[in-house]
Amino acid sequence: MSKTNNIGIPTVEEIKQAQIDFSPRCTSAGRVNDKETQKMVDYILNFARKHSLFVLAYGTGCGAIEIPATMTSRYDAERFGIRGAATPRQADILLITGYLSTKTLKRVIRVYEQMQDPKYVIAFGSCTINGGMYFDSYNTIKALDRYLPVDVYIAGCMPRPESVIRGFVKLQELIQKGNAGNGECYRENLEWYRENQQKVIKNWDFPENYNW
Amino acid sequence: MNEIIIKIGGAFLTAILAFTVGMFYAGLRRKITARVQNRVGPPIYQNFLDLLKLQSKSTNVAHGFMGHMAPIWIIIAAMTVLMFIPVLQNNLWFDNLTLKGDLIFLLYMMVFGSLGMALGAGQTGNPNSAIGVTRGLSQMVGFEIPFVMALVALMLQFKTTSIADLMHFQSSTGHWIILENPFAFLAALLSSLGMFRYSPFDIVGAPAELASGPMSEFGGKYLGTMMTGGAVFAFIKLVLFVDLFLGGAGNNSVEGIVGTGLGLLELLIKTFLFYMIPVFIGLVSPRFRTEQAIQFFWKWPSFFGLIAIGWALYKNGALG
Amino acid sequence: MEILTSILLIFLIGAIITYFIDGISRKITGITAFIFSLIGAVVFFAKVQSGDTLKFQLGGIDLQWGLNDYSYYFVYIILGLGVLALLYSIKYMEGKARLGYFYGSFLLTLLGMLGVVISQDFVSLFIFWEIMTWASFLLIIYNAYYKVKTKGIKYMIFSAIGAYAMLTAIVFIKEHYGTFIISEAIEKGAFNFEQYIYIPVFLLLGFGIKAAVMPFHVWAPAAYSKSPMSFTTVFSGAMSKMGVFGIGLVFTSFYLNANPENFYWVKLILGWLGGITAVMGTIYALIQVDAKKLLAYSSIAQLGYIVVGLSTGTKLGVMAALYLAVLHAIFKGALFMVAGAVERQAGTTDMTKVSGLIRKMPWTFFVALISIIALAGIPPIGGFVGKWLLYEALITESNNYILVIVIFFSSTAAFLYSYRFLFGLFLGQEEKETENVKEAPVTMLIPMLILGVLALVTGSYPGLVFEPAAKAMQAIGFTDVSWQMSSLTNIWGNTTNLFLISMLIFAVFIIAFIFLTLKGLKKTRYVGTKEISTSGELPKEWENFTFQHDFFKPFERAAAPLYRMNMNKIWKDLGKNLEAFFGFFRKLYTGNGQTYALYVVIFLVLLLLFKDVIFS
Amino acid sequence: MMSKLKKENKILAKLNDVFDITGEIKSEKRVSIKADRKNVSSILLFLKKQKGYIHLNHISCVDWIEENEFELVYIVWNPKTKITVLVHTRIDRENPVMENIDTIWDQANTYEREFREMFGIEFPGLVGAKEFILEDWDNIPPMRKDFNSQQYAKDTFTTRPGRENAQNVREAIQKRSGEEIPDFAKKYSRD
Repeated sequence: MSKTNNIGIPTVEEIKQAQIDFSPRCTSAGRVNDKETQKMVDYILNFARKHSLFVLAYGTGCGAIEIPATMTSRYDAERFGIRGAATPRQADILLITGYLSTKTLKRVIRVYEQMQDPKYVIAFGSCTINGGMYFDSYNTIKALDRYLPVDVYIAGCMPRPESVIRGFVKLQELIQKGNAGNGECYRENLEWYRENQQKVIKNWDFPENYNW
Repeated sequence: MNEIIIKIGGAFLTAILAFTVGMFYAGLRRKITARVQNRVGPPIYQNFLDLLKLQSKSTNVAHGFMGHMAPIWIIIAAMTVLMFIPVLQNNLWFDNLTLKGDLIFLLYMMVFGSLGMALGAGQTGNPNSAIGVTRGLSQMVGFEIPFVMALVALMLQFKTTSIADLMHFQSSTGHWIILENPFAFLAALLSSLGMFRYSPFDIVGAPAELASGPMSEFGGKYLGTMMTGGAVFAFIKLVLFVDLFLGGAGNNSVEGIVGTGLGLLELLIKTFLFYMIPVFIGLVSPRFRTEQAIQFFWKWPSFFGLIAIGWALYKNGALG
Repeated sequence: MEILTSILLIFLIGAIITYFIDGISRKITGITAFIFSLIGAVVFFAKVQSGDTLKFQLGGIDLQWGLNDYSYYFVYIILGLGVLALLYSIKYMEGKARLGYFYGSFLLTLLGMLGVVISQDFVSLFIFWEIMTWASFLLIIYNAYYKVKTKGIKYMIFSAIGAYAMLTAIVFIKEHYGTFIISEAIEKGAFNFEQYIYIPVFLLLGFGIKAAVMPFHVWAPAAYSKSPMSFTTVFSGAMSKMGVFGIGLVFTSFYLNANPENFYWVKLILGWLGGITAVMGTIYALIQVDAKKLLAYSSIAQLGYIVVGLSTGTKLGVMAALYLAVLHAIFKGALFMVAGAVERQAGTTDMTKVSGLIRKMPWTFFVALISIIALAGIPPIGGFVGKWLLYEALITESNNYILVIVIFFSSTAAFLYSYRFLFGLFLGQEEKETENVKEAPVTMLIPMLILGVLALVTGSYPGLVFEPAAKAMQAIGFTDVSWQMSSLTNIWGNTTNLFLISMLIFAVFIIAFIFLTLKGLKKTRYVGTKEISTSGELPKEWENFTFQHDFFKPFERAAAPLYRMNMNKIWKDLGKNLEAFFGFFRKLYTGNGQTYALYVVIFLVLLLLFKDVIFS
Repeated sequence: MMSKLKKENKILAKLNDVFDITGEIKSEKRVSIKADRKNVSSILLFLKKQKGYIHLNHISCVDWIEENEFELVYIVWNPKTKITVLVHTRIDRENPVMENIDTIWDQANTYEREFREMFGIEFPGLVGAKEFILEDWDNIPPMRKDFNSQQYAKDTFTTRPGRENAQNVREAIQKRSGEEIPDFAKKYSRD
């Protein structure tokens, strides 16, 4: 197969290589759980965590309209233990619904850092994956996991409530396996994330010390 | 020595009972709400999972001295009030300090927890917390008045200020106070709607408009402790109402563990039946503004309270 | 028994010396005043026992000074609070003007109060009463030296009304019963509301004005909040108790049960006045934005409780009144000291300007917390005991059941302004203006902490106060007053064991502290008041989210009818009407000779017309 | 035809003899006029005060980069006669300055702040002339045609691999998986 073609479309190898270069620091899906045999207490705690998910729905984009539908009687997300949280202090999941403009990204980062470990991020819709229909927009970010550690992506524009619930179930599986939750990883690779964030956010007025 | 062991064991037994029943009732409320809204709803043990998860948060955010004290004060108030309320009568394990305190003390001790929570919420510096606290305190001034009227009526009618005596009266003469002084029960029932803080009186911690009000800055173990305190307080209020009006529980002649079991069963049935009233009223109610809530409490419930006092005076012959 | 005179002389000489030492060195003025008051207090408690009397003649009037248990009980309040307040003033008044003036009047006020309680005849009572009033008036206008009219005039007018009422009553007592000695007057039944009802009524008027009873409370808020805080501790803590002292004195024959049917209306009216005072003080306290005014109104409310307790005339009720008198002196003194400390350190006590001082002034906050809990009457702190006694007295022993609800409404609404005080000054967001505020100096902290610890101890061991209170009650006509060290009992036999409660609370606190706070304390991140969940927005440095304006607007809307009646306005209208009335008479004197001639002619005509009617 | 458009002709004639404009009737109840930028505010004031065109529907801005001009279109509407008048005006692109009309219609303020930010048009005396929607924007105004949004996005944001050239996604699919391009999609492909 030819290396490149006349209109500059990358080949599969290039894309694979680029994705390896691209690889985000903290992600749950690819992570190998170092302790395969969990202790009993971990098992119990993970069971509790996976069945009580307090969601902070940060309605950034058009996806926010899917959340009420997910919570209503027809789809009833509460039967998984999913319920809304009012403030980041109480929340476990940061649910980012739709495109993120750079202006919003600043607030989202602060909200994420205000949450308490273990904390999970579910990115919602194609705009958070690769920009989606805003691939050439001048003020929406293209790949969320450059700026925040994302646990689960829900593809689609927009994903219907069924797929949203599927994403939650996927996150529950990850939690039970002990993979999910990248708060510590985020804190370890803070300077990498800060570098990416400050590249987008022009005047950076966050406090230096990580003490939210 | 044996006395001491029984006292301490009974105290822990009561605490565990109150915690378990309160949490299960909270889960039950969520389940019933879901069923009424034609949903499946969370499992009934959902609140235990929430509590376990909140306690297992690996980082905590504290706002200083009062932020630390707030959950402790709530636990203190819950435990102290629990110790002074007779859960089962003439049962060795469950009369903890029943005769050592009376209704006035309980009235004031119940405020202790909410005061601590108010102070803790105040120190976080979140404006929503302060607004929620002011709403809660104002609403408390509303519903305390009819409740106190009902209690004063009972005190005057039965010439005692202690719950144990009231229970003893009901168990000795099989007359429940709900029949002896129905207006007092009415006033207390209406004010209990405000005490439970379900709809239509849930503007204190309204998540949509106040970001859950006073506890908006508390997460992790603090939030979990507040949930625990709330559950125990729900149980306390239910037991208090059952003791005052519905004849208490455990008044059976069966000896030993079987009698205790029967008493607990009776207690659960009565508390559950009473608990369903605020729950179902909350399910079908919109939300009152604060001043509307206060004015509601000062109109009909207080009117019933006044009638109750007159009724009590008439009953014990003070009015000729 | 010359020791009483010498103690009064100590205060008098102290006042004079302090006044003149100010010119020599401003540093040692406060210390001198404190030392003199300390000497006076020490000598008093060392040498004077209750029961001492001193008879002497002055200008043909035989006077009698002395102490029984009842007045001794109030001496504890006066001297204890006075000494602590003077120790507090050393740093508080530092660098202010006219220190000699201040401390001299302060010592004179103490002298006056002491004289009031030790005088056992009406003449010296009246004299000392006037000394007290005038000295305190000088202190009220201390901060407003050139604006006397606006600031102190209300207090002056009402004190004058009270003084005239007392004087009238005293003259009538001499007229009808031929004695100035209080005990003799009581024996002869001067206060029995029998034939000369106006005697006790006038006396109650005189004392009730000092005790800020409705409707004569309007002088209190301005006076309490305008005078220097270190004096307001004594003013509100001790001097208002002089009114309580007098009311108790007048009610002695009532407590002796001379003839209860005469007292039915008295106790009803006074009880309701006290209840309305409590409600009014409370609901006006919770709309204040200035901490000092808030405390002033709350003092009025607390005095209302005391008056209610006195008016019941039962053992529990009077015990509640005396206990609350001491407790109010303790926690309200501490709270006014806290307000003064905040005023000195942060510059203002306006709760819309200053907030978030808890990390700056932790000890002050600690004292404020304890005192506020005592004020709100929440166990296990001393205030609860007074509330308990009052309620049980009203429920079990008095027939005034609606008054219970009124009092309970007032004390439930008291939670609101209690929280307002703590939140407004100490909690909330830390402001940029108050970022370099320091803790109060130690000589100001010591008295506050002493008072706070007292409030804490009385919660578990109220018997410490019950013992002298019981003696005092026996002195004013009660027999076999029973009390326990750390448990409360009403006449129906229901008890509340305070020691057990305190132990239980302490145990639960230890357990909860270990399992909640210490668990995972290392992982705890301490955040400032800016790092709150503001929907992700990052607050700017100058932004302040503290919620301070219209704090209890919902309650105000709900209780709007209560806010309509305003005593100030009523008094102003009365004054206007009187002015118009007398203005009419002034118009008769036109200063024109012809008018006067016309009057004479009219008079003669009338005389001629009605001569047979008049001279028949 | 003319009888049908009586009202439109009336307002057009009126405007013609008050101001010097070139106008035409686009359709029924739709009059479009071109005016010099100096007259625009007086025309709008005239329309609002005299003729009852009290409602400002919209203000829009077009970037005519070839003529090196911005075109501002003010759309006003008369609730009585139901006639819409579009006032077109051109302003220089090099130093774009336009009269501020938020004294005539308050809601114009929002539009003008947006133009100021998105096109760099200055409105003297504009209330609240500060950062409006964009946060700390340091490039040329993004709605101008000479601002290359795609290039800016490439430089600023990290795009995920596989999404470099979104126009040719179908070719990319074909090259990778040999799937046939459907006919309706053929005309969109570049080659």
